[in-house]
Amino acid sequence: MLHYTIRRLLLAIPTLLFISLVIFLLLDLAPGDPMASIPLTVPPEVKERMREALGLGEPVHIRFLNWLYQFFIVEPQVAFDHLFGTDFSEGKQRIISFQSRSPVMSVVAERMPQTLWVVGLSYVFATLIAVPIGIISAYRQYSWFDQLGTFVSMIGFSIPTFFSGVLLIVIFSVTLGWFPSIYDTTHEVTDWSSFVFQMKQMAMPVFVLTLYNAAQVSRFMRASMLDNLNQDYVRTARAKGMSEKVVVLLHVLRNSMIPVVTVIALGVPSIFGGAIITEQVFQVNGLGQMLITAIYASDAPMVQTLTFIFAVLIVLFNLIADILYGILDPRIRYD
Amino acid sequence: MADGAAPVLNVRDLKTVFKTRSGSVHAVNSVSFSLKPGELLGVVGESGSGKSVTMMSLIGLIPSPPAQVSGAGVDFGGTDLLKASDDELRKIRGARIGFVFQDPMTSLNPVFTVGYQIMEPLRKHMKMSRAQARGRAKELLELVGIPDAERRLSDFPHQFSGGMRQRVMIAIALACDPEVLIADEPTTALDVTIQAQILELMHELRAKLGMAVIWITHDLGVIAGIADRVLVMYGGQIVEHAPVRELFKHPRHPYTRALLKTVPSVRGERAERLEVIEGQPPILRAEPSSCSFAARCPFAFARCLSENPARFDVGPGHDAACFYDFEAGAPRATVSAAAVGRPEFEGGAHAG
Amino acid sequence: MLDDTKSNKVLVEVRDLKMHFPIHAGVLRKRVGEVKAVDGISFDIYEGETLGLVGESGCGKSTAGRAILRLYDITEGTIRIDGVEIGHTPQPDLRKMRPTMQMVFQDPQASLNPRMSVAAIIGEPLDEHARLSKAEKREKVLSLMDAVGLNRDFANRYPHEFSGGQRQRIGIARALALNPKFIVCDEPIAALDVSIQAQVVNLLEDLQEEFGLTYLFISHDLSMVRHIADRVAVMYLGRVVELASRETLFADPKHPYTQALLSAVPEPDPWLEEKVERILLQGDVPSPSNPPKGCNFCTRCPQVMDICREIDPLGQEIAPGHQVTCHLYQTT
Amino acid sequence: MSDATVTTTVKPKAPRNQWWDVWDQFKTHKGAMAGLIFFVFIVLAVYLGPFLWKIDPTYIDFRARNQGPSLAHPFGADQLGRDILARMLAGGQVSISVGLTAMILSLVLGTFVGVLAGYWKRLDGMLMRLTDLFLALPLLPLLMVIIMLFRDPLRKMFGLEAGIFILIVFVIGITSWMQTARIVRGDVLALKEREYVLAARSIGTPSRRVVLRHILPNIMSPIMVSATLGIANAIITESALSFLGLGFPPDYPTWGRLLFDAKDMIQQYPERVIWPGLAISLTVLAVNYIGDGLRDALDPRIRGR
Amino acid sequence: ERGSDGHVNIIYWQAPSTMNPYLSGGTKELEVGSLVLEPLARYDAEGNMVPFLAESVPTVENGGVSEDLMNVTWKLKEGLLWSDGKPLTSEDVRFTWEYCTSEGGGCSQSEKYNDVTDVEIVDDLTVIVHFGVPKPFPYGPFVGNQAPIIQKAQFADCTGEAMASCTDQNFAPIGTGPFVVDEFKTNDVVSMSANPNYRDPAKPAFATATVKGGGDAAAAGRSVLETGEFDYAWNLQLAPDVLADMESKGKGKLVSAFGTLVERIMVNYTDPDPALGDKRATAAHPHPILSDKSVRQALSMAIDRELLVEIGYGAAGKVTCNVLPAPAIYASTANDACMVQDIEGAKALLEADGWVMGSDGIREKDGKKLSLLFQTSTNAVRQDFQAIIKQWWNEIGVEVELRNIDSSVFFGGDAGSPDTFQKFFADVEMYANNFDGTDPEAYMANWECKQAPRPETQWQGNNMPRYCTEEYDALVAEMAKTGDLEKRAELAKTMNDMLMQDYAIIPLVYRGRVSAASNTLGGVEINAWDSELWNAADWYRIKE
Ligand SMILES: Nc1ncnc2c1ncn2[C@@H]1O[C@H](COP(=O)(O)OP(=O)(O)OP(=O)(O)O)[C@@H](O)[C@H]1O
Ligand SMILES: Nc1ncnc2c1ncn2[C@@H]1O[C@H](COP(=O)(O)OP(=O)(O)OP(=O)(O)O)[C@@H](O)[C@H]1O
Ligand SMILES: [Mg+2]
Ligand SMILES: [Mg+2]
Ligand code: NI
Repeated sequence: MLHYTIRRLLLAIPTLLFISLVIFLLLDLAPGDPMASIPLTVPPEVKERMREALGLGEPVHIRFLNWLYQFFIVEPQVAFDHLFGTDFSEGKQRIISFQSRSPVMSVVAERMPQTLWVVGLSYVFATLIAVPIGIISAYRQYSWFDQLGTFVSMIGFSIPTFFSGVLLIVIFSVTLGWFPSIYDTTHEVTDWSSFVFQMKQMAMPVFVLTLYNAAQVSRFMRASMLDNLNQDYVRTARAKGMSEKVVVLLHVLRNSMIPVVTVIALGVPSIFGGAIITEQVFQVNGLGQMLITAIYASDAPMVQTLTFIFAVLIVLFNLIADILYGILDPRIRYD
Repeated sequence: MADGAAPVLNVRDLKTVFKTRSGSVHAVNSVSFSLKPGELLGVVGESGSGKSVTMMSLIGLIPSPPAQVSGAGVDFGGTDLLKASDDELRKIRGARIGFVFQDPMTSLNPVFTVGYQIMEPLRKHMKMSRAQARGRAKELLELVGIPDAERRLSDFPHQFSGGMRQRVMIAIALACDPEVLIADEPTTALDVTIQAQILELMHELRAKLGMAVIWITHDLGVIAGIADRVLVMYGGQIVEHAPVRELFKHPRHPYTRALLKTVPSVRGERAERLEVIEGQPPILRAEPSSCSFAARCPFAFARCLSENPARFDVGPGHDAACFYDFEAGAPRATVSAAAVGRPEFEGGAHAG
Repeated sequence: MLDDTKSNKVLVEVRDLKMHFPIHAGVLRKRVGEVKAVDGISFDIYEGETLGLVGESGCGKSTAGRAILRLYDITEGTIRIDGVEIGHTPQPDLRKMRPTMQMVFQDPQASLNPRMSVAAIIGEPLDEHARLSKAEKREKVLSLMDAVGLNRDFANRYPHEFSGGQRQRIGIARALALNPKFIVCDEPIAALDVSIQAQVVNLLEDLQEEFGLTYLFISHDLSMVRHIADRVAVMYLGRVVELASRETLFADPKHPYTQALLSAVPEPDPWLEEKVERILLQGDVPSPSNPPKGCNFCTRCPQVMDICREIDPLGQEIAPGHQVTCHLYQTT
Repeated sequence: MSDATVTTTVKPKAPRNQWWDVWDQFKTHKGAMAGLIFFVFIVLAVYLGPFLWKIDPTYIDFRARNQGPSLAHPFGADQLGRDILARMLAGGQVSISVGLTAMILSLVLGTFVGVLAGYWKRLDGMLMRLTDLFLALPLLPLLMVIIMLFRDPLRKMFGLEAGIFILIVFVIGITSWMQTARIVRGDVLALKEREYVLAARSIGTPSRRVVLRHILPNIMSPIMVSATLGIANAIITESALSFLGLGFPPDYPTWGRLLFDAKDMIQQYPERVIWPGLAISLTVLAVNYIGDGLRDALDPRIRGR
Repeated sequence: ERGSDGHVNIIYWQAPSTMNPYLSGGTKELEVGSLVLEPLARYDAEGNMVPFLAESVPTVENGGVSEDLMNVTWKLKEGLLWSDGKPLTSEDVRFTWEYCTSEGGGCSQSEKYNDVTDVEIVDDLTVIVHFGVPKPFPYGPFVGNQAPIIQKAQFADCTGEAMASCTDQNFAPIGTGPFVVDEFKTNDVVSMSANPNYRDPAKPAFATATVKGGGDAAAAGRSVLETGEFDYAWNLQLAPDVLADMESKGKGKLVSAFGTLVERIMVNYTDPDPALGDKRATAAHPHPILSDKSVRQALSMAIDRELLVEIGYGAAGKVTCNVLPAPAIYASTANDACMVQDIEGAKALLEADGWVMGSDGIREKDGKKLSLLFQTSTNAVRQDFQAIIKQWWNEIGVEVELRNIDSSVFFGGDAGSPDTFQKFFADVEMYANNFDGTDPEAYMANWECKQAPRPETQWQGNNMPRYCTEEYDALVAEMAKTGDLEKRAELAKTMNDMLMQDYAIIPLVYRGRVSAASNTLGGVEINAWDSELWNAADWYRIKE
């Protein structure tokens, strides 16, 4: 297993380098200009000078190598300095966003909390809801509960969040006034009432995302449970006199979770990628919103760095999913 | 051994019907038999004849729906298993009746260690502590002949060979010293050399623990070596019942006779050509109104097609559900003999 | 089966066949060892005869069968079928050899594509190798179904609609479609019910008689092998330990493993059964990736000698047509 | 299924077209039939509807602006006075054609990659890394690049609408195949070890035909699931594309676009959101049930029951 | 009293990415920055200049501007303090100029300091700005929200290439305005509190303020007008009926103001045919159809501007026939005929010019079809306009294909993209433009010949129609030399009329800004000439 992990990690390096190159070239090729949001009243020469100040005058390969250096050498040094108070990164150029002229990584760090709170929590909820729903749907296959589950998850898939989100706002914020329509990212939880407020402002975005994710996970859970409920070892467990609860929730569930856990693990990178549309609708302004504004603003360093981090997570969680599979299922042995 | 003692298990008129989308399947039809303490009852019959369903029905292991189990009663030590609540059944399963399933490859849960799976019934039924259960599990593994038991407790099923897994299954079934062990084709998936080991083990254990065993198989060779009495099933019914030697010597049902002929042997005479039973087994769409073997039976006559034969006494402890009297070499007289569902058959020489 | 179908012409000649599956491990997936599934076996099969191949599960019977048909790329050795050496022919070139050699598989359910109708399954080899019109093809398929005793009306059915015996007939019809000379039957009856086993075995015998087929009959059911085979090879851990004619082998097994194997077969006769002397083997089969030093069987052999743990015995002909690989009979 | 059912009635001799069996089985699936009827209804409505309901979907009638449902405009009129019924019909044509073709393209692509990766071990690592790459690529810039590079050439070759149609279908297809590829690969890995694949090889069937004949038909079920999800995805993505100006011209109605345009007026004119929303959801639901039914019907093991 | 009114909540649906107006010229950054940084003088809501940090606005009359128009003297108010307590001095003013013009910094407002040769420090409170050429309108440097004063002490190390890496400074500049930045989350939210050293001890009334960003205009409007979560929402470009409906909820009101922004259609004088390769859309090939003036005129005549205003902007739009609609002294009335739609007239005009109706309803002349590609940026109102205009043009026999392009591409200067508005690879395109402050000189110079984007200039330049006449160029040159306001107005009007009567530009709507303020927010005075938040110091909470 260790060998396997090391081998996969080593293999990941060229893969990721290649991915980063492709992303870089893609962004370079993409139309769009970081100066697009500058008013038309600013003359073109000035814009040209601004562009040069961003380093866009350099040839592509220099910019790419520069980015690689900054991402793999400078940024880790900065993080190290930050942790241990050293000063290795002194005077070195970090990756700077075109839009805000601030280091990309510090923006990422700033956005992390709300992304994790909203997108991450909804993912956790989705999993927590989807698993029991999947279990019940499978255990009572073709019952009304199961049928309803199918229907709701199909609806969950097919209605875009830009629509369901707005609908929720209109109902719960405008008409009923229960929840705020705009997420306050500066809010800090200090006491009970601020906690209640935090819950309120999270309610709608978390709900929308939970519905969407839960729909998928519950489908997988159901299928996997159905596969396992008919296995011979279930009968063995019953023959041992185990109660139904133990049989379903211990024996069957543990086996059914193997594929589902990998599905869940593979979905984790998307948390960090943010839920772009939902974040926008509720103004959560997490990583997803940042990515989309960066794309619209042609903020190449930001997009490059974010998508690369995302790629790292994808590769990493693919690996984690595979390893988890091996750990959860003792039959699978890598090497 | 134990002749005349009160039976530990007495099954009367057991029926199991599967309600499926395309109609019902009458898998078990009025099966009655009894099991005495310490004896080994062999059950043979073609694939699909209802052997497994019968045994699983009696202790409520058949999923319902689609199955519906009914009957006059399954008496186990004073409890009627058919009327028992789920909780009562759970107290009996694993504790007083052990079950070994056909396929050792899939009957163990792949994600739990073997030790855990053996300890599970111990902790539940015998309320043992973890340490006690572990000690007992180790004993059990040693009992079924797995070397280095202590270490192997923490192995997973896939780390065992097929024969060892089947031994683990047996260890689980034996964990709580059951009164009855039901073994559903426990050696079918195994090699002959391993099968021989397990049969040997069974012999020793029965001598040591003195429990009653129901042994399902379709291998007549195994039956010959191990059973005291034999039930032959066909089409969801018991078509013949006899002490083992009696059965081999005087098979009184055409199916049994055909079955005995089809099996080649490594030691006896080598037949130039194997006997076959022509035709197909019946589809059990409804309760049988005729002899289910009639379509394939060389002795069949008109009555066979209009009436389902009851089990006629044909000898001491020997009965067969056939209208043809092989002793006489002619169809039976119209008197229908012993009613189906007789509680008790006497006799039963044993081969051990 | 009639003895006169036998001839002295060797149809299949296997020499020193080795099939090792590599095991890779480590960070760089280096090859660290191999599963010696088949480790140097040699035998001949005469035209029109049936060679039985028996042995414990996992001893390499299936691998041997598949390797002979070149479903694997073999590690070493030569295979000559009908005079053509195919041991190292590349796969695409083998295609035109395929009609001569066919296979019947162990599990009739698993070896039939559940989504193809019977006609399509039996017709597949014809699609691949014969140029027939639609009508000709259909006629051929139907006649094959007749040959294996399947009702013509079943042509449009799907495998799951058949009983195990019937499914195995489909598999046999598929193997027969191209008029092969040599068929490897890889445990064709293991998955079947006893009463159906007999049907299939009879069918195989009838077909052998009718078409002059040659079989390699792999099985671990010794009683069936005794019934069908002319000669029998016993395998243990990738090696052939004994090879003899049926009568010799069953009457007078020489190798301790053969003896144990035969004694373990249960007897469907309580009186005989009581008299059988069982040789109970202890322990499990060693792993083929790490076979013991010396004789493969030395770890379980009841008659093990010191030499067995040191030196690998060679195959020897102790009587005409009776080969044994055991130090007990080593004469040199 | 056990041996027991074998001696049921013997079927008529004439070799009946297999598709009739499929259809017979399909008919027994209630959800699938309902889905099919609805889907056929929608398709007929959007393709034949414009012949009956002759209002031009882009015709602006200022007097009808923001009108509610009336005889002249059964679904009402939008903020420019265009007839919503006509727009729904025209939009449906685009959405359904785009949804179907893009879904098919993505399925074909995903299945192709998945089969290659699963069946040929040598290609596996490379193709799966490619899949990772596509998963990681930022979609929007990718779309912009594709559209920038290919819009004009395609337009020239196929004309305005066909060109953009091809482009959109291509774009959606190329960015949504990864999921299918992974699922298919997993299944192929398992399937290729099946004995019937070995049997086919022993006959001498070349790999290409082994894949076509034995592997593909047996991965129908995951493909069907991907198909239903794919169609929803394609309809929604198309709307996002045209909203970004990357798709059809702005006056060209599609369901997704109608939904998007109307979402700001959800309070004032809720019906304008409901129509396209309902149309998309019901179509997806219908396709889902059809997929379910088809999967069952194509599986002879279930068909026999 | 300062800080007595608690908290004010402002929403900018386009979130500010920095607080330093010299690093981003975007409206959102400039406006939010104006809460902290202040210039010497600003424009008020009427477009008049009012002194902020300066004692008074220097003019020729009061001697602040030299007669030769070459230098301007500014005097700072006395006793001004930065929010950190340091005094504001002429050093800071001079530094601001140095900062923006330092080499390699890419200052986005450097054009404001064009022709400044020196900023001379006379004493602590007096500076003289020297120009290299006579400046008839010398209010570029240090005036308006694009050119506020920054603190030398804070930014001293941030000039030139270091400009970008001074993140802390850029995110929390020390200023003289009513608020101080407490926390800046880029593209998300700015938290501010009252400046303790603000010059008016009673202001600002609010103790704290947040500016939230993100989402879209509809959500922003909703949060002020419908749920009342926010006090002020900026730039609500939404359909008029949606806005009206929101306003009717009674939580807030819409406020609007008109600057110089005109939504217009640019007519391409050059041929955008892709077959022309790199001569595409350059003066080398005149446009096959649109070179014909009667076609351009017919296109303009077919448009009902009144209706466009009603559908797209409501109270935030006015019909206009000029590309230079304001200030009042520059507004021409010579072209008002366009106010009324004249479809029949347009048809007749085309007919007369030989464009005959083909069988497919499209006019033709000499085998050329009257068929146009009409592009604009992606934006709901623009797409509605496209659809409507298409219909009108269809009526007069013009075939129209529509295309919308994402604004980051359309307005970006990426020379690699074919879809920028400068490249103009289409026949007509629609967008809005305005000019800074109140002086139109630079704006009107946009349509000089040399301003035409072409490959040699990397497609930069503001003359999208590629309009090119000697007369026009001469007028531009003349205006650069004229100091007298009356004469300047005359020249500007002439130029405007020339463009209009050549139909090089088809003006559609004179657009105002619309924002929404909560009913409880007092003191809001929306300003189209400067930052909308220009008087945030005067805002207060209305108590019920
Ligand atoms: N869940 C079920 N639904 C419908 N029919 C069933 C079900 N389970 C079993 N049957 C049917 O019940 C009959 C008896 O099955 P059973 O498994 O008892 O046979 P068996 O004698 O144990 O055969 P084998 O030797 O193959 O194990 C068969 O015809 C089978 O098809
Ligand atoms: N593709 C493979 N890769 C690695 N090892 C293999 C492979 N195929 C078979 N083996 C190993 O080779 C050995 C022989 O296998 P084989 O299937 O030939 O046995 P067998 O005699 O046919 O057994 P059975 O009676 O169970 O069918 C086994 O240990 C098996 O694990
Ligand atoms: Mg069974
Ligand atoms: Mg095998
Ligand atoms: Ni006894």
